[in-house]
Amino acid sequence: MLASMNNLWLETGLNQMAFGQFAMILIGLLLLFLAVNKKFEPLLLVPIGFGGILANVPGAGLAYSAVENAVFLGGDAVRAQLAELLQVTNWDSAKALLAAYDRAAPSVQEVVNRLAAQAGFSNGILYNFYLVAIASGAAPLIIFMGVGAMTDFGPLLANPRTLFLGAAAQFGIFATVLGAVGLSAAGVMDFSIADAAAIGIIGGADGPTAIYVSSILAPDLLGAIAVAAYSYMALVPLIQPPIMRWLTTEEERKIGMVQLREVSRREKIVFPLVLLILVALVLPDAAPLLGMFCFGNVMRECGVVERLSSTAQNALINITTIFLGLSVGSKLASDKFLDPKTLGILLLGIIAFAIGTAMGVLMAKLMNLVSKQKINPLIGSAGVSAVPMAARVSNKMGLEADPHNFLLMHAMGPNVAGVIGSAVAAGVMISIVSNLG
Amino acid sequence: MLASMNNLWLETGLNQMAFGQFAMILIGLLLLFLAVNKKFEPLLLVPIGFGGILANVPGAGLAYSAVENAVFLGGDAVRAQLAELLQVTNWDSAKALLAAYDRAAPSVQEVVNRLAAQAGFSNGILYNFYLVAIASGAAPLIIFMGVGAMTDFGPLLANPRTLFLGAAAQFGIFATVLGAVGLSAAGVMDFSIADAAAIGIIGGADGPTAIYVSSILAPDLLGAIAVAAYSYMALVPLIQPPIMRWLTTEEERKIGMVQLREVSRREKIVFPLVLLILVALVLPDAAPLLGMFCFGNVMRECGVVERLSSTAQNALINITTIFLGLSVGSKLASDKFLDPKTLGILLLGIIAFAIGTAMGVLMAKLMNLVSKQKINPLIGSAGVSAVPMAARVSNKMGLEADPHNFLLMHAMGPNVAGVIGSAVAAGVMISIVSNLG
Amino acid sequence: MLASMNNLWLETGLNQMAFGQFAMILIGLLLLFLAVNKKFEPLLLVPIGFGGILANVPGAGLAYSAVENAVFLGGDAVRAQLAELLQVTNWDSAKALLAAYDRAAPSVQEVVNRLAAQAGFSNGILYNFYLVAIASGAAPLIIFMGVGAMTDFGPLLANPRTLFLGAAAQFGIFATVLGAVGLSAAGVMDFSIADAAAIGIIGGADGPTAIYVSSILAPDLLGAIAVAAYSYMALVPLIQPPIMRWLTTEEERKIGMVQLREVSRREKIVFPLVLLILVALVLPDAAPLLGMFCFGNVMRECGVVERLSSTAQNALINITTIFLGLSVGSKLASDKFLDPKTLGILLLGIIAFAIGTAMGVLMAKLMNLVSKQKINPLIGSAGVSAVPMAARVSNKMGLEADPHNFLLMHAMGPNVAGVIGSAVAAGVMISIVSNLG
Amino acid sequence: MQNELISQGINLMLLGMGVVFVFLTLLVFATSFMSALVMRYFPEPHPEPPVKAPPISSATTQPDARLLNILKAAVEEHRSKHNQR
Amino acid sequence: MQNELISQGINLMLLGMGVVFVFLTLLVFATSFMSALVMRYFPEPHPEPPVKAPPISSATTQPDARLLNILKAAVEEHRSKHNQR
Amino acid sequence: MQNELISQGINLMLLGMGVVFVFLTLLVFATSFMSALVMRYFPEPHPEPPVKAPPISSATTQPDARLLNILKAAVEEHRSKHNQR
Ligand code: NA
Ligand code: NA
Ligand code: NA
Repeated sequence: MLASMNNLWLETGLNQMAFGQFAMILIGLLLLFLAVNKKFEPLLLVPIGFGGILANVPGAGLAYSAVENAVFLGGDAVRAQLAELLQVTNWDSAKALLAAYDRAAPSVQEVVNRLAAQAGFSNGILYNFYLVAIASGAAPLIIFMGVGAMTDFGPLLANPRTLFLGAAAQFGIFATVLGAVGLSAAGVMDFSIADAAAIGIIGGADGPTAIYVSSILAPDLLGAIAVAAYSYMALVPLIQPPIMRWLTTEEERKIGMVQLREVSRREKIVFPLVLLILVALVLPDAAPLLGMFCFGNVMRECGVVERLSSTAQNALINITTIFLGLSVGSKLASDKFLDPKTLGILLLGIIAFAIGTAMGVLMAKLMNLVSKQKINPLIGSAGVSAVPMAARVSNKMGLEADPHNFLLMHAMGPNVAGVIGSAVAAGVMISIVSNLG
Repeated sequence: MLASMNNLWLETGLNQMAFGQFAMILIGLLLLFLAVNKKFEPLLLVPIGFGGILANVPGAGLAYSAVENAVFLGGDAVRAQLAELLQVTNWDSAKALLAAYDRAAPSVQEVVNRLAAQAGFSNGILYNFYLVAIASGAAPLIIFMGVGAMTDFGPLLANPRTLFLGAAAQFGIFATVLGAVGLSAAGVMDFSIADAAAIGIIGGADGPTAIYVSSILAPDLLGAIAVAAYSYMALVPLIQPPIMRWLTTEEERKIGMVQLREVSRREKIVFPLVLLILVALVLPDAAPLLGMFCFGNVMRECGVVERLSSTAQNALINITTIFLGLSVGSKLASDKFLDPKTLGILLLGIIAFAIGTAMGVLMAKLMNLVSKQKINPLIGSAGVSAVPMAARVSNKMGLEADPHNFLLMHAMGPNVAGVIGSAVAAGVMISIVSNLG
Repeated sequence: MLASMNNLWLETGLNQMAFGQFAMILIGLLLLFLAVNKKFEPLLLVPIGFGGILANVPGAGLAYSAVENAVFLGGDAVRAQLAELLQVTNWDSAKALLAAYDRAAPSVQEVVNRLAAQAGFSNGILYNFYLVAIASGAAPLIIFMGVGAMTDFGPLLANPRTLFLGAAAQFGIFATVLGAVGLSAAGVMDFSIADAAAIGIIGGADGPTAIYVSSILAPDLLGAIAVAAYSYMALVPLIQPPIMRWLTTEEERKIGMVQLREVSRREKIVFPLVLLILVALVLPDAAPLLGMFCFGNVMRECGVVERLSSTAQNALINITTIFLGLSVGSKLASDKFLDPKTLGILLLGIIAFAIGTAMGVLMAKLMNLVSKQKINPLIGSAGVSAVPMAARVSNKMGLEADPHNFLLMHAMGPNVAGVIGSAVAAGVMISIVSNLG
Repeated sequence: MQNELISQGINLMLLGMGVVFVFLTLLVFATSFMSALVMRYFPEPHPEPPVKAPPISSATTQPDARLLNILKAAVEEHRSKHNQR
Repeated sequence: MQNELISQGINLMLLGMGVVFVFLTLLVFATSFMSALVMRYFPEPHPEPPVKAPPISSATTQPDARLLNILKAAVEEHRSKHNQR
Repeated sequence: MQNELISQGINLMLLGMGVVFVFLTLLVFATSFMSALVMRYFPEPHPEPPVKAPPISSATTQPDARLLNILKAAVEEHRSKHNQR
């Protein structure tokens, strides 16, 4: 009885709570506060924040695999057995044991797994969610399909030139990659080229793309990258306006744009197929993201699978969002997140947004130099994606300059172009980095 | 041709149907009858009953793994090969073969699996559903999340003292544990301490909690435990009133309760977070259940993720319920269910309900002794959970005693407190038993 | 930099696109065109067509496993390592490597998998979808459950004799099996008996049944079989009328049928249970398909699980359809589909439909010879299933013969009988063929 | 080999059609028997109307009354969907 | 062995009920403290009505006005569900 | 090592931006070409109205007519969702 009580006490969170886990729970609460009170992308940040708290419940091991749980929570006997199997001498160090496990041959790993199961340890539920939702690649792609089913390419088709704005805004991604490797070269941080690429994608201002890329290139940084991406997307109305004001004159902001032509349903059906075929011909590494995106859009526009399109936009995307958010939260473990790298990621992320915004605006001004059909440069900033927030910012600033200057539909063109642009950038980076590795 | 006909005849159910499977099909039909005609928790008992019938279709092997199917349905050649691999001499005995498989080394198990696959055997579909829905722990937790999204903690927050009623009613759980070990010690049954704990949880009157606990502590008893839990929850209007009448006086039943104060939305948002943090500090083993429950409740109350909350309460919980029910039904195999243990479980289960009900009522009377703000003891019985049935029983009996005595909202406090209480009890039991094992 | 550019060029689809993949993309576009413009079963053919395009994006490997991707896309170093592990000398040949992998011992396979993962290759997303949705057997069964929840057995119960029409129409299945083995025996094609059985099931005119059977008996032919089944189901209004006209006289087509009696709710609840028990007694191999079908129908009719029935008919079946379609599309790889076998499948499939239609009509005429209650032979053709298209065809032709002759409800009887009939036929074939193999 | 394949095919056809017919014949009898049993011993107390028809009392004077009834039902269903546990 | 089982059972009961009571007691205090804190320092600006009650201004003259308000809300919710991103 | 990292970064940037621009430029041309093709050779028979506007015939006399049209559409959609196969 006393032994049992003692065991129970040893198991309470109070006894086990390391400072890091306590801090991470506070960070999870902060994310919930931002999501609920400040409306920071709540659909994602509520599950992510909550998942982050759950992942840091001390002694619960919800975010760990069975083997990790055996190493962290197992008694001396279990750890000694694990150490023997893994031929590790200092079995006090959880880190050493896990590193040895990662290096071990498949047959040894299987025996270790079996031992963990026999000792009563199993995968935490968040770990299982992560395996199914993110490690398989499924959840970001399913969400991208749903986003495709929600996207109207009409404004883009009415004015295809706005694709250039979506292209220019992706410079934020690549400049940030350079910034990250620069920090590494300067010895401030320790980012690999794959880390740098994953961090850069924050500048794509597109959540599923960022999660997809970092799950492939830098799974350890996934939590910080996703949090940065969604937070800055929520902060777009604060980040973008000063940059837009600084780079444009009052006259430019007043430029009126001609009414968009009406786009036929046939064009809307054919466009995602054209995009898909171009991807197939030119950039197969972007095929998962853009393929699912186009699939969703075809379901939306073709008019004969209303049932499927509606489910993709509602039940399916909602279910996937819940598990994606919890899974991202499972990566907010203290030893991963409470790292100087996270500060670097947050810093680089906001730079990426700023550069992307600026390049979008500057590209619009450049296009005005060479073309006689003028573009209001305020819609350039919408090229970072952050749909539909960035387009609304463009519209609001247009109305500030001239109360009759409605830019919303014009800004939707570069806005969805930015989604395509960052998916293309994601494909390029995955392709290049995996060839380097 | 004749050989084929003979094979086909050997495969027909009539030839293969053992008495046990026939009996289990009748039990499955009985469950369907109770669900459809008597409205016994139909959302669960229809899938469970149907799954039970499917699991007992002779020769179909829907509830068995590929290896079990090879052992049960394989010809002599297959069984001889299996016996050789597993070094079993009497390969006539399916039991001996499966026991040897369980003991075998992982590498041998893998070869056996491969052999079963080559011989054309695969996992039955119900077995696959069980693996994904229950063995992973996912389905009960997802349902608990949905229940959280459906739960209004308002009445509890307006009168937090009702949490004591929810605590007292959990005594049914632990008294039943003692009963089960008593039966074992007396030699009547053969329950381990883990079995006893899993049986006790029936007294929690909460389906997902019972399934979650028994899937961890006593998977073999899961079918009987789930059937008992849901059946007795449906029988609450029959089980509780006599006990409530017996333990209360007419005057006590007439006690009027003051109107509940209005609870602000902010309190409702913060409460699940307070609960979660308390779990994190004190009882990490309850974190999966209460964590998902609180997550659902936060989604409900925070007001910014209406889409996710609505999906958690509808499409997601419905889909999960279908597969959870079929998976539970897959555990109604005749060799597991047609066992004296099942009788013991049914007997102990109803005792658990009765004791929980009594303790809830008695706790209310005890609180009336020490506090001047009187509580109608009829709401104590709602502490067993069985939401919202038990609260309705309290209300009905209150109205019988005094036609103006509406207790429904007052009884909702202990009702949801009972859900928390049994999740806490589940955490304690999992923690203690896994340390004993 | 130049090396990177060169790598990127080597990776572009243009460089890698084989003729076969190009042709398959065109076929995918054709399927989309038929689905969208000609309304060919769009709910399935849109996802199948799109999946087929995605599966053939050159260099993306979306439909391949990690090992296949390593073999197809890996550099010389990776392939040399794989060849060494698999003890293959000519490692230029992807086919030889994959064949060696299939033959290898489990332990070797695991090392190969690990090597592929270390070299950065992972399962394509469509491959993962296929594993979860089809290889597990889950998706066709879940869809069948949903179809059960959408099926009204009223017309069948009002006139059970129409089950004979559903039986007769299954002759198309078995005649086609004979045709397939005939082609093989004649040396024109090379179909095994399992292939022949899977091809025959096209004549069942039931998508999920065809996919379920071919995933078990002939996974390589699944793509072609599913495409043929859904295409011909869409073509029912073209295929059936000439046959029906040819086999009936004007007088027969004018036969009026007596109003169907009203069927009570109780009969509708009990019928799926009767069907299930008959399956359990007589044909366990049909238990997965008919079990899930009956489960869906019980949920529909029992009236106490409206939530579950509605979800099974909407969110769940829609979600499953999306992934089933993409997964079927993943089997439209050029090396599998661009094969003379596909032509054989398409040819045999249409013969199966024609024979099934004819036999249904002839059976109705036979029944008129022996019974005094006349049946309009036009409803016999509905016995092929293809719900509800075939019943509508019967109705339309009835109205052509006599503008007051409404056959729709009468044709719904054989129509749903055809679903049962082809599920029974599927069970028989799986049972017989797996005993032969 | 080829002869074996053909004989397998013929086997499959005969056996398959046989089982399909036997099974569906059994089902005809079982269904008829079940229907007879239900109609004789368990008749439904009050056969429910095919669709919940709204009361069409003053339908002529207020042309929108029926529509409103339908709408009311729709709204109630909508609400119940959001309240149900 | 059997005595050990019983003592384990008693252990489990005492410890279990103990933890349940301690936990829920802590929760009572934490909840009361939280409610007090919220009510004192973070009162809600305008306590929202329990249900979105439609304005019942001219309800007597136009008996359908309330219903239409409800319907309007239902339709708007329906639309917003289909438009939201 | 660090120089290599930087050169990899520069590589990635140049190549990445290059591909993004080339790809989107190709897409601009492909899209424009596609639109021209569709508009010239496959014009839509009757360009569908942007939103299903209800007939606003007697809108002034009966102020609820439009609303009822919308509601009718909502109810019909609601039903069709429940009936579709
Ligand atoms: Na972007
Ligand atoms: Na409880
Ligand atoms: Na059929």
